[in-house]
Amino acid sequence: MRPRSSRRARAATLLALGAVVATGLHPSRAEERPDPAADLRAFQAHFRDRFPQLPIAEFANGPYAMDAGMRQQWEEIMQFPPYDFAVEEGKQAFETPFANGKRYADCFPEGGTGIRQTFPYFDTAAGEVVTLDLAINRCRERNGEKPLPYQTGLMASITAYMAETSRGKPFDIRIPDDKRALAAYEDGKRFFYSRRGQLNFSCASCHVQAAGQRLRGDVLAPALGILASFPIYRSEWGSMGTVDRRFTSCSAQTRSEPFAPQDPGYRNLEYFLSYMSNGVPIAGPGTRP
Amino acid sequence: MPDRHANPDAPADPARRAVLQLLAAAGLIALGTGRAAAAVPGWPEEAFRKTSQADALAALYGKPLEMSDKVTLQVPEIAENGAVVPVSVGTTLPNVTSVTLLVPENPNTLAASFKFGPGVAPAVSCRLKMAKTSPVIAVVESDGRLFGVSKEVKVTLGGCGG
Amino acid sequence: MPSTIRVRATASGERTEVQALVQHPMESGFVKDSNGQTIPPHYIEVLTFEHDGKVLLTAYWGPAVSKDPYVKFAFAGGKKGDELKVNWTDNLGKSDSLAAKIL
Amino acid sequence: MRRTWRRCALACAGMLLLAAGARAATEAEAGAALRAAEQQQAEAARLRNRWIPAEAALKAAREALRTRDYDRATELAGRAEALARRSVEQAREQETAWRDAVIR
Repeated sequence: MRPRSSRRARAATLLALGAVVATGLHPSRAEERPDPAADLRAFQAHFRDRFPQLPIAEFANGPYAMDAGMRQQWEEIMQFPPYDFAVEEGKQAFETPFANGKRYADCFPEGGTGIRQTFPYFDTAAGEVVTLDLAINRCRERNGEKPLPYQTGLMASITAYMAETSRGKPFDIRIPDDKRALAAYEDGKRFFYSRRGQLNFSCASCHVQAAGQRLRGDVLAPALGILASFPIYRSEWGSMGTVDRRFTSCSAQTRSEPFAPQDPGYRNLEYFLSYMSNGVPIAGPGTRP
Repeated sequence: MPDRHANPDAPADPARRAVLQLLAAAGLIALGTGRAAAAVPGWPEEAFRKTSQADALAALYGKPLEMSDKVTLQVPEIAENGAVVPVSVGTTLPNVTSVTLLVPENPNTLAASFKFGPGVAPAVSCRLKMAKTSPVIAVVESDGRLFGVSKEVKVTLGGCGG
Repeated sequence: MPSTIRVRATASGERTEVQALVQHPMESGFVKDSNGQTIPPHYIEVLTFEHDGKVLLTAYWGPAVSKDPYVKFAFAGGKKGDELKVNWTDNLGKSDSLAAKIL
Repeated sequence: MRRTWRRCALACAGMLLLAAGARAATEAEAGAALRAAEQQQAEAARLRNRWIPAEAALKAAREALRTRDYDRATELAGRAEALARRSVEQAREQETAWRDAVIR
């Protein structure tokens, strides 16, 4: 395994070197001004062209929109989805007051119902991207509660419940006209397209170039709409997982040391990916193989 | 009421790990000498221990199996994940008293067996684990005789997609 | 604490369709944890559904049934509002039960 | 079975060679190799692009040094350094190369 992968990495390194030379010939590219709206149009047009028969809402269903055999198994599983327990636990936690008598509902607009599609957002006061998961923990801390671990457990259950109240609402991510917001967006975009780890893969290698194809036993989900079903119950995990859990495992699969959950790098990536999916309706919580 | 299931992803605390280790040791002994704890009454312990289809069926029913196109088995051609393979069995045969599912390539062949009371439609669905590519065999007991059908399910290495 | 059992039983005409999901690890005893320790087998052995004092379905399960197991079947004779009793017992002697209404 | 034998034979031959000719690494050499690897890995960390196998080799090298297995520590540190170096190269290339992958 090792010699093969290092050979692959070396070959890729050579390729990447070639790319550096190529970029050198177009210095203008490196200094482009971020234009999220233009990026979004190109991104969605790419997937529309690749999968012309697929309505945009279907992109929320990832591999199940790509493969008939997988879709059938999914439909069987959705007859009684394994995330039901998490939604129930999340609803209960969401409705239970904190020790100080306040609730999650007090921390969010609309009492926290039907708002999943607006996360992450750029907090212009703090100058940073705020994901739903981060907002939940900040809500807890403001009310004297300990923050929850980010990858699974109660955090997944609460976000599962909040996603369920937002089903069908299209992603509605905004990028304010703020230099820091644009920088965060651009940082997420850079991460998405950068090759990382010993296997020399970027997010785009799997979820743009190879979207819809089989990689070992799995069908790769297209990047468009990929976060619309989160959090997810993955058969492979046998439990629920948040966006952080997915990013962490993606990093590890390319043999790149994952960032800590809610690292600004991951938050910016989520910001970019969610913005690219504007218009894809929330379908979370979801199930995945 | 059982304990809330511990999260497998969370690091076990030392006390819990010690208990797990103790249980693991007990489990190893149980593997060698038979089960440490008594099975739930009625649970076909011997059949569940068998590693071949013929032995499991012999322990469970003690009668021969014939293949029949009157038994329908719905399984995926390629399992999206070996941990969760949806399986549905149905039949047009009369007086069905039980349905049994076998996965010959699993460490223990017998996966599940369902006993039907009167008035229950002769069909059942559940989700099974499959260690690797294997036939899935559905056996229907009808009028005291055994009828079966077999279908292969491919289990590929997962761990990347989603 | 919420129940480990979720049941959906719906009557339409003569036929009542039952679906159940149980929260249970269904450990096979063949899996190792992150410390390399074998996770001991822990699985439901028997699951029963009762209606009107009669056992409808008895499931005998082993380690090859998936985590958080699911089962679906149908029977004749159930009416909306009837009670359906579900009970499971695992290899460690734990158990749980639930009485659900047919919808 | 046959592969196991072959591997065993190779290992034996290797040990003989070591015993006959190769000089064992000293503590100072192992320490130097480890510092070189740590330096590369620190640069990878600064570029936020550490590789899992580099980190694993580094950890194993530290452990070998602690148990005074200097040959092993030197070898592992060398491997860690090479991997960390490639991760640094990758990060520097990607600083500009990623733009070519952007959907336009």
